[in-house]
Amino acid sequence: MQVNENSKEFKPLIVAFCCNWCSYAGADLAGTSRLSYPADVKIIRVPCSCRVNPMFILKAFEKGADGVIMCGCHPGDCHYTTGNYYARRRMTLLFSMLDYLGVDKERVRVEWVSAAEGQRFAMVMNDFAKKITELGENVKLGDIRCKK
Amino acid sequence: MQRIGVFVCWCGSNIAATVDVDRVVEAVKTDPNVVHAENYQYMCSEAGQKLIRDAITEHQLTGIVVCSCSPRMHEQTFRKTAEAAGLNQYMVEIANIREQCSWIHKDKDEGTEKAIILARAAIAKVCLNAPLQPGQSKVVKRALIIGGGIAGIQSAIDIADAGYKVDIVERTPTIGGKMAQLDKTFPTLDCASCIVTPKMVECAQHPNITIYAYSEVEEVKGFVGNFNVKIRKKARYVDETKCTGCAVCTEKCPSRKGRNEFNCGLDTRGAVYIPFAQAIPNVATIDATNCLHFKTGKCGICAKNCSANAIDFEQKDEIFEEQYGAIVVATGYQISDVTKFDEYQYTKHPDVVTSLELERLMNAAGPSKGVLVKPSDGKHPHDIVFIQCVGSRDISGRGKCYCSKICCMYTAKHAMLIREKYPDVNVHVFYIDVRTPGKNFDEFYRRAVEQYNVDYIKGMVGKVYENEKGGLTVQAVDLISNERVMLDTDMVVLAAAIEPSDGVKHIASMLTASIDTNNFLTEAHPKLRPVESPTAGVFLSGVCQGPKDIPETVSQAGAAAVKVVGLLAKDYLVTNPCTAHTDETMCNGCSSCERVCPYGAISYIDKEVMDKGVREVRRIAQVNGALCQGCGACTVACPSGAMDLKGFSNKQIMAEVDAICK
Amino acid sequence: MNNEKALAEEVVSFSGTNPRNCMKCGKCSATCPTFEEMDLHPHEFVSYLASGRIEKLLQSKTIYKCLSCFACVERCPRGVEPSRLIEAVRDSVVGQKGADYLSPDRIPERLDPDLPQQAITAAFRKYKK
Amino acid sequence: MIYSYFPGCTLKAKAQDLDTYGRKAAEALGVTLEEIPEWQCCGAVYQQATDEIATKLSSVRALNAAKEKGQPLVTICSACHHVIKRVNEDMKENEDMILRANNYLKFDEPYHGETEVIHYLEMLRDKIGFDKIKEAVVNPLKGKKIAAYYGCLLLRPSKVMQFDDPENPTIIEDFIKAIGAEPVVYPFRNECCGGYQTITDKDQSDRFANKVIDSAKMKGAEMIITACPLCLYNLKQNTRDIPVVYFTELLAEALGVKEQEG
Repeated sequence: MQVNENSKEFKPLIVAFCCNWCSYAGADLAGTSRLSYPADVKIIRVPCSCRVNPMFILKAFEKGADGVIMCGCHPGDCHYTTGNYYARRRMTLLFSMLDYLGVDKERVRVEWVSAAEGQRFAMVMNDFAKKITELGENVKLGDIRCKK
Repeated sequence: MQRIGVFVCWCGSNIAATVDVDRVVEAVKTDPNVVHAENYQYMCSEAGQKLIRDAITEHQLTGIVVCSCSPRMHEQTFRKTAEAAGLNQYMVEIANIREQCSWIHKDKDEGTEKAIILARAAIAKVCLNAPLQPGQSKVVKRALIIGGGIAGIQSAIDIADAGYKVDIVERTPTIGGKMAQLDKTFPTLDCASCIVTPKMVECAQHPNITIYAYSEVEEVKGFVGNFNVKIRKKARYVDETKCTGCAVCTEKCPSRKGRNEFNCGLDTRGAVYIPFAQAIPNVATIDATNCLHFKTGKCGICAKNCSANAIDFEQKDEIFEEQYGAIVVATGYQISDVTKFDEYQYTKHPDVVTSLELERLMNAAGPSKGVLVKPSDGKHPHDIVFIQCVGSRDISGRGKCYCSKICCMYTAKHAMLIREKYPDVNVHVFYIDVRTPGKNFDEFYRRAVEQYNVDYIKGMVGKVYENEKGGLTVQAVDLISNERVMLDTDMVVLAAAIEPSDGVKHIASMLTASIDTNNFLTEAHPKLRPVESPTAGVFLSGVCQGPKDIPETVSQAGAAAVKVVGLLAKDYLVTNPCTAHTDETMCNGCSSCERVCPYGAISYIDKEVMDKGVREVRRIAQVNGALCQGCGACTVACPSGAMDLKGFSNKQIMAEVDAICK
Repeated sequence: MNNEKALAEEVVSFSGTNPRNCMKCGKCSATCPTFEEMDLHPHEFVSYLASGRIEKLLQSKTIYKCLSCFACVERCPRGVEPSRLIEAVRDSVVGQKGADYLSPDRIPERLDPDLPQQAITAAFRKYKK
Repeated sequence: MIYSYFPGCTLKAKAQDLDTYGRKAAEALGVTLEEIPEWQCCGAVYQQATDEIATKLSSVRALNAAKEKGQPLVTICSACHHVIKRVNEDMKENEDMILRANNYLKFDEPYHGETEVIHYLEMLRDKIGFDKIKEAVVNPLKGKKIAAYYGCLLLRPSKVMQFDDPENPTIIEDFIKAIGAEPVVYPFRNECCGGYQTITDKDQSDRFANKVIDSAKMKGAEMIITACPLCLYNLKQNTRDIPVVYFTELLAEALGVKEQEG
């Protein structure tokens, strides 16, 4: 892992996938409650955490993201009943492959945030952004096909 | 090349104070797809919307991005705006620069930069949007009710009164359910039969209601508005159209060993029987396991005595199909297994009974003709102990983790009725907590204590055992005085936990309706959609959804009926176009998608496809747009990448990722 | 006071059970065959420990009256297993130096020629450090 | 059939009847019980505390010895059975215990609860079958009304012991039927006899024993049988008019091997 010399000024790039029904609404509530978290976090809305293909996460790393977080409804509360369980299993598989891909496991996180947990959303994002800032800039995942 | 318009909202100072809206406009203009960009104070106002409409026409926009508040707030508004200007409403994307930007950041530079990135992501996405048309599906104007207890009866009557056809499928020979077995109802103490049997008759006579008793749902296919249901009408060996319910056969039947289910097995019945005098339909049923004709080939006394010639030993189960627009689950409950709690000697001593058995013992139509007697010797009891929470609130694995809700009240009712009718009988109630929320409920319970001198003792009973006198001894502790209680008594009544009927799991899986760990059906939303299942077109009525008493059941049954009527009143249903779809050339028919779909929306067909000049028949996944709710589970499960989700396609999300990571 | 709480927590922790699962139904005491012999009863043990109190339990003679018959364990609707708590308190008492409830020199006077070995072994296991 | 056998200290001393009749009957039924070499006392009490380990090691040794022979481990004394069965459960589930016990004992191969622990009665029911026993009976104890006394250790906690329904057991009643006698079911058959208090509070254990005896007598029992030496002692101390014997003695009698030279 590269240690960034200017880690004080290092601004990580963080992609957050949020499910439409719980976490995205939780992010909205954090906004309505004016609970701040770093602007480094950019949210992509998906219908359900089970829509997040692990490929999306790898794509983000390939394009230069320093951290990716996926948020869904709490287990048992999925709008689509079982979506977050699928997501959880898929992410477990992804985690088992990250070492192999050369991505620090701590750069990927899965969190459950409900629509009522604005405070939790902000807390989770602050914590994750802090962690990623500590870890510094990520090694860009190269697309092997582009290399000569 | 798309022609995109970007509209940046100030939201007064809500956005404009932290985000430099002019800079955002300038920045997005550099995107080659963007042909127009502007900002305005309030985009959602009529003036703002007019701005958008005019720009769509003027610049022939093919898609728009509104940078404003959360899409949860105004996405619908701007979709309608686009539609009004002739642009497909799904060509609209929202960049959330208020809740997720201006409101949480203080630094204006930082806010502006983030807003630009969010806008770019939305532009990247909208460029890949495709016009979508909400679909339509036809609604069959007929409802199915599964279960003919008070919940099913009430839902049926309410739907039928609104003018729609209703079928009730009931697995036992008669409708009426548990309520028909009860003696009196709390807190008014009116006779259960007197209020439920007229409702049963109303069902039977209603021109819009058809009752299929002694029948079971065999298979459910289809979806909201158009369910296709197979129903098995079990052989009664009695021709329903001929039987007059005269009951002569039931009296003449020489086999008397059948367990009388209606009396909870406290007595026996003939092999041909009518469960009770007011049964609907009032026809006899032959139970083949006890019938001598079926066992030995001889007998046939019932047939000889039937003047209507209704006995038909050759009758077979009959399966038929019917279409329904909506299905109401009203499968009710059963008493949970108390044999697991044999420290109370239920399996060992006949004078230890459940509350439902006591109900039959006190009912005028019951095995003892309404005279309260001990089942062991038919003698009058002088002392009765009630034990509450048997199997409820139990996380040890033996019982149910939940509170069964109705036991506190019916126990108070039993105690009071006994004290009223037999003042010489001492009544003790062992309780953990007395839970009586409800109109006139606590007053009712207090009346049992204050007026009827029912002895309430706080503490669960530890053991019940037979004493030298042949009676029962109850070993407990009075937790208030912290003293041992050893009570000699004549009868022990267990307020056993209630649980969903045992067939409900099967029914839920046929309907793809979800159930919780206790087998109660799950509601679509615990507060706001309490009578709907998450599966569209399936509604919940009564205890199948959670423990409840009769008034609550009836209100919920009515609520479910209203939801059904609301659905059946529509000729067509509008379907969400953001659904999954298959790329036929890539699908290999592996069934991975079908397995993860919670709605049963995916099926397979053999279809001829043209792939790279080769024409061949393949097994291909097909998504039913009316059933698909657009969660996207299948898109990730698909190993070949054939499955995608409209409105949130792989390409769209990847484009967003690209735009953010640029 | 704080010491008491800390000790209570420690005892609960090595008892391997959680008194906070208790819903105060009293079935442990109701089912306990030794209820009348005890000064503090099984449900009180659960209640005391759940609220971080242990002083009185350490003085209680209940810890020597419990038969370890597991009736309370079997019948508790909440899986609290009160006998574990009573045993944990007893362990913490007899674990102290000089706190043995039973000493070897008191045995011979009680010895009956037919008494099975297991009774003696068990008594030492339970009541001696 | 060959099984490993853990007799325990009491069966070697004060409860020799339980042991000898058990072995004789087993032989008659075609079962060989191989005593585990150099077994040590199980400790008589299962210590429930989570940090307790020393008192459980002797059981682990016995369990491992059976594992090495690839045989199920049979017990007769209900205290031994209780302790060994529960320790075995710990050795399956409790990671900490597995680690510490194995570190200490240093077997060739770590022990992970592989051995099947069965009580002699379970062996009769599940391995031999009560039907087979019925066929092997030569002196059926016809008409004898016998009350089974289970006590606590065999049944509870049922989640671990898995012996029978803890509130409504039938195994000894089925055994009584198999040897041709008539079982008497009475309410106190699964309540504690207070045996453990016999050293520290004899009054109390006497009172409890009398409850059990009275309850059995009330239901017409002519004899009480048990699998526990301590229960037997305690019940015997408190009655003159009703015999209390080990179940193995009746089994040996029914099979006609009671008087045989061991």
